[in-house]
Amino acid sequence: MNRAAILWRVASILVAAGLIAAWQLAANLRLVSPVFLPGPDRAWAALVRGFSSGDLAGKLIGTLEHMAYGWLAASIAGIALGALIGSSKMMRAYVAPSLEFLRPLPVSAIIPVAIAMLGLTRGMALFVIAFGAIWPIVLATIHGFAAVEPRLYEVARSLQMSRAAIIGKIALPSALPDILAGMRLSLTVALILSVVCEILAGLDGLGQWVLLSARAFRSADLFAGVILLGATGYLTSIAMSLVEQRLLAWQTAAR
Amino acid sequence: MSIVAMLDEARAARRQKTLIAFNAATLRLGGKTIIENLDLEVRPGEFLCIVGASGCGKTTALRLAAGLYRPTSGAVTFDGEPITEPRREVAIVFQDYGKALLPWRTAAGNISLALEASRVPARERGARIEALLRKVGLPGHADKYPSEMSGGMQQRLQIARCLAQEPTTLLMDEPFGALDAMTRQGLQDEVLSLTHASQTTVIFVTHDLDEAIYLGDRVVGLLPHPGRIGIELDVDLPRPRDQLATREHPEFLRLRRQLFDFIKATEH
Amino acid sequence: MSIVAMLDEARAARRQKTLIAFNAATLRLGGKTIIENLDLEVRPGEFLCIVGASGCGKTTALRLAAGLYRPTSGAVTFDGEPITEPRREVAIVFQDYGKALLPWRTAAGNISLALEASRVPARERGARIEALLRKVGLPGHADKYPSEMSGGMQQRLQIARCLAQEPTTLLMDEPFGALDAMTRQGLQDEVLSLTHASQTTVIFVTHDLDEAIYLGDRVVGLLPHPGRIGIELDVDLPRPRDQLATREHPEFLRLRRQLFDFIKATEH
Amino acid sequence: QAKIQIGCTATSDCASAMVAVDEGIFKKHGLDVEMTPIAINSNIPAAILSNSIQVGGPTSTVFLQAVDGGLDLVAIAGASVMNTTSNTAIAAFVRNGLTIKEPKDFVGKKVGAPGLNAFLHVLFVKWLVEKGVDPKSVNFVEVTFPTMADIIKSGGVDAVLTAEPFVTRMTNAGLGSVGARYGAELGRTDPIIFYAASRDWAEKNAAIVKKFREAIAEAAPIVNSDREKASASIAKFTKQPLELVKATPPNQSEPNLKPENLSWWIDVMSSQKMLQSKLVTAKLVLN
Amino acid sequence: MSLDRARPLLLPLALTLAFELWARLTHLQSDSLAPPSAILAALAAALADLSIPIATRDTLFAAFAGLAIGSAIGLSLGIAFGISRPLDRLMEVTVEAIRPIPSIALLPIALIALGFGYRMEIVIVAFACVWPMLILTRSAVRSIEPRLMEMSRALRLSAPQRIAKIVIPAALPRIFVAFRLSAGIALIVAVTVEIAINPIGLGAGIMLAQQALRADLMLAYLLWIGVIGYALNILLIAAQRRLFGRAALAGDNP
Ligand SMILES: Nc1ncnc2c1ncn2[C@@H]1O[C@H](COP(=O)(O)OP(=O)(O)OP(=O)(O)O)[C@@H](O)[C@H]1O
Ligand SMILES: Nc1ncnc2c1ncn2[C@@H]1O[C@H](COP(=O)(O)OP(=O)(O)OP(=O)(O)O)[C@@H](O)[C@H]1O
Ligand SMILES: [Mg+2]
Ligand SMILES: [Mg+2]
Repeated sequence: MNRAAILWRVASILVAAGLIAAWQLAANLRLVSPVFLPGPDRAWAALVRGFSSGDLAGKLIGTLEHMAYGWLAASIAGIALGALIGSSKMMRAYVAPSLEFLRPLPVSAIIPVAIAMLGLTRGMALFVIAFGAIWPIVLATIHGFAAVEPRLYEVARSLQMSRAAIIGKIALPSALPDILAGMRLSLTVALILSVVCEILAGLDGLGQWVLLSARAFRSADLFAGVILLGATGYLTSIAMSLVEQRLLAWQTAAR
Repeated sequence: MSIVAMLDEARAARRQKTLIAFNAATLRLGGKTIIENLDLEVRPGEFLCIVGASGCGKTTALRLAAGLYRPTSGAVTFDGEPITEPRREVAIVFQDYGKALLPWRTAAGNISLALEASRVPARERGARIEALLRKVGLPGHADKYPSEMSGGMQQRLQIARCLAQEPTTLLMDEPFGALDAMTRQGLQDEVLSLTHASQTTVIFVTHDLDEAIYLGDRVVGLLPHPGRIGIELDVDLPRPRDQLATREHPEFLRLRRQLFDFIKATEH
Repeated sequence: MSIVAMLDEARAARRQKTLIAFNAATLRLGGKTIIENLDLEVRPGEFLCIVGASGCGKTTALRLAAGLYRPTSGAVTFDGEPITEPRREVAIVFQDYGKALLPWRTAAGNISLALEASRVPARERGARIEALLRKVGLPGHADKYPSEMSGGMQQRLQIARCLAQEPTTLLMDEPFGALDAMTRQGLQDEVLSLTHASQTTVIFVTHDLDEAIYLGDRVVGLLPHPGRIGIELDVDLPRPRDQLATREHPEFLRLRRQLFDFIKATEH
Repeated sequence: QAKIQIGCTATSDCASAMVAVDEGIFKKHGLDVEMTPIAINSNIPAAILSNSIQVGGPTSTVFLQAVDGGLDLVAIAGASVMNTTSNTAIAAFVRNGLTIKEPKDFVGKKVGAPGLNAFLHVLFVKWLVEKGVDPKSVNFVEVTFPTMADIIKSGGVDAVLTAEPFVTRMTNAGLGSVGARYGAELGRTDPIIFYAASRDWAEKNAAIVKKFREAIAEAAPIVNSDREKASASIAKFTKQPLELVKATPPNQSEPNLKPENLSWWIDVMSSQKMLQSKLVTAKLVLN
Repeated sequence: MSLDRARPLLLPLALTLAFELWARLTHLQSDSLAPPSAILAALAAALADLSIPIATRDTLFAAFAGLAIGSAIGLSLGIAFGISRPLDRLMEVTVEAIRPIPSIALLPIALIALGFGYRMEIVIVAFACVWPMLILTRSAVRSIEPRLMEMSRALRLSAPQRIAKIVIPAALPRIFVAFRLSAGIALIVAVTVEIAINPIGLGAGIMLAQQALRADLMLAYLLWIGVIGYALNILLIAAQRRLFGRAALAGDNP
């Protein structure tokens, strides 16, 4: 089992390596101007340079922090909101429509308003990140609640379980696969929005690095940032997978 | 004696006599009348069995008694009050056992759910779960997920969860349908002795006529399209029942034949 | 005669004799041995019944024969070849009928699925679906969704879908478990006449000993922990079987007693 | 009629082209011009390279960084240059409760610039350096023009680098005061924005470039002399309210661009480590 | 009845009123906030002079085209990954590493490769829409009742049949959730691309309004985007009901 997992991971990395080779080839053949698309070799060199002489590490940590806090806030608020709406007719009638109105608002247009209301603070940035990252979780939770096997709700009713107990013991665990998939999505959304916020609201982080590199037409530096984002995405997804494996062990038992 | 007091007394007397009552209960679902004008009274402590052809409305009647459906007209009352919601002292064993278990909880966890609902402290649960699992013949399977259990094991697990509820009334929908003869007989006797000891009221749906007669104080046969009562037999067999003696009792055989003829007649 | 030809002939002869063969089949799941060293041969056209206590491994054995599990060691072969995947000519009736139906299709749609799988043209389907529904006693229920059907009706619907497959081999896992006595007897005879007419091979899991003897050419009793063969009885009862005459046949009663004793002994 | 698209940001710097469109000057010279609004100045080089626009108006900093990064762009005509009016319009605006008396008072302060490493920021850093203040001791963040007032009011930053009409608006709203007129103190006359194209296009379409230059040369004096006309064209193109546009004089248009006009920028940017290669001014401007 | 219909409006109305009051009382002065009355006036004006309707057409065209392409790709990949464990594992690194790349960082490249206009916007919207579709479809396919998959094996359904008759209907409610999510994202990304680069559509309108210091107009655009998203969602849910009827019954109500 364990050895197989490692082998699969290696194979998966080989596939990614193949794609990187294709990228190198595209760069070598100059399919796109090297000013905009550097080869992986140059991007890697820029990455190493960024870590050794620049403050890329600091920027990375900044972005990771924004992502983590924003995502946590989005997860907690998203699950709570989704659970409320999913389990209450009242919330569905009064609150859900307003949310549907907020959902399509682009973060880049929200930021000026958020700045006006909350100031140019970290709190504002986290609010904006959470605002953008909350939707996959909210929708997935609402759906998960709606898709619970009706027989289980009947079991809960016949046990006269309290509403909180029904949510905590029946609906949430049953919706967990949906919620985790939503959280997985919103994790990357949070990462992307951290970068966007750093670009638009001038916070310190990879977003600034990417922005300044793009502005200065230093594409190798820009791709160094992109590589870091990719690596972050991959590592967080491994963490997500581990959590999923633990929490959804019963699902694998069913197979 | 005032009139009010007299009425009160009369009500108390009636209450003594019936726990669950169907009064001209009718249920329409999806444009069809599933149950029509059902009149049925279940006395406290009684063991009532319901039989009938497949699709005649046994499950539906049970769900009415459980409060999972509300009658379209007429009434279903528990202890004199209309049933609007399931009650904690009433436990239900569902026919589709596979769907009524929490797939993300182990066998122990599924039983624990009922204990949690009645606020049994955590440290007492372990022992009670173990006792219940033993009672239904599943000792040592506490850590299995439902998906790792056989059909019969899942069915027994559901029964264990209902017993954990310590109900005063048990509604059982073909609870032994997936069990082999021996396991089934064991559980029949288990249920009989449990309910007898605690004076539990039981409505028991089954398609096994022998089982209905063996267990019941009374057997009701439903007619289909729409569901209504077609036959009602009092079972005058001595208690405690015995798997060999009871089943050979002439009264048993007589009742069996009577029911058999009834069911046969209802078949199209 | 060359050696190759001789071998070929020998193989052909063997094939004649066995359709499905378990050769020392062992299956481990979740760290436990569920089936151990099972040796069993099913001849073409044979009606084999499997009985055993709840949780002894009947379903698992059937799933091995279906190709839904692969043995951890040993082999399960169909027509001489190892089974790696379910085959189209083999139909399976699952024990948990509620889960094996498509909830978004009506009864007719669920049967249609099997017809679509074997590419029956659309205009022929209607008539065949209707015939099949009548066969399992569900005429007029074509437009119902599984969630609007009773347990027994769902079970019969699943059987209808399997018959629609026109299989040469039928694997049935407690297919009549949710049916009342009359409906069940009707379906027993239906299955018997169908399989007899088309020389279908059947492996039939049941917990009802009478049913096993009534239907089977042979009855195998499994022992639990791990699942293996405990008893094997040839049923020498005249065919066609008859619900009254066969069940009163002395041989029937003898076999019944024998099986009963076996099951009783396996209970812990 | 040769068709070209000109991309500019919503400022008054490209006023000469806007006037040339409105007054039919381009048409007179046989050019069919379409003006494309560009959101962010640093997008202009990419837009030129993709041929979405043939001529764009990048700021000196954007242009030089792009060329430094390897994009083969050339300047083909001047658009706007700094002069006394535009220089006095530039200011570091300080929030209430803070007084800045001299340059070194900026040390340790949080200063918002509308674009890091962009025009106002580079100038400010240059000014700090000239006044003997280490720019690293100032904490710069990016603050866009529309959010400046809110951020200054909330105290999110200590000062913003801004220009008219924002200085007047914020002063009138009582949000703070001007801390330094660093534009005026620098007193430069170097180009702010000029028209640029890809070298490839410019060389292949020499005739069009020539007509373009003639048209711009004809329109520029109108911008500088006829504020009515200029404001109308600017308001039309940027969709800004006419009163707002009128309130601030447009930057001075200067159609002539000499290679040596860029050398000051190259020096400043090199000293701020914004350029990595050595740029040859002669190659930057099409002759 | 009429009260029932008004319920969804209650909360936004209350908030709007509160905001208007607050703006009046504090004599709001900001370049990025404006009182609701001013916003509504600006919206009415922009609707009347057709600038919003035209911009809406441009944005929606790009958003829908990108959504269609992106979700088709995401759906097929999601189904493939959900069904085939090996494929999923092989592509894991690639997918998870590409997913977090913010398209905003690659805008200059997209601009240079595709130029201004619909093409660039559609490509970027499609890129963004692939992921929610892929992730949610994959998880939906994985949580299909295993017995149904076994049944489809037993019936020997061909792979396309299995996908069309079992996998998609069973996963449909969840796929629809993913699609609704993607639709929102498509709108967001389209507008973002327009704000950042592309001089067409609602985003460009926001951009210009912002630069013109017309906070009222900027917020009017924002309000309008919200209205579009809201309408889109209602439309999708209605379509879900109509098209799939019972199959999508497990879906959530608006
Ligand atoms: N939700 C529903 N909508 C419409 N019809 C329904 C619904 N539920 C049940 N029925 C119909 O009601 C009738 C009785 O169903 P019920 O489940 O009560 O039968 P049953 O007696 O329990 O049968 P079985 O022994 O097969 O379980 C059936 O004909 C069924 O089709
Ligand atoms: N996926 C699994 N993982 C682990 N153990 C399993 C799994 N499936 C079945 N088992 C175990 O295998 C044994 C046999 O199960 P099986 O379903 O074959 O029983 P059965 O004979 O069909 O019983 P029943 O009559 O109750 O349906 C049981 O003890 C069960 O707990
Ligand atoms: Mg039933
Ligand atoms: Mg079984």
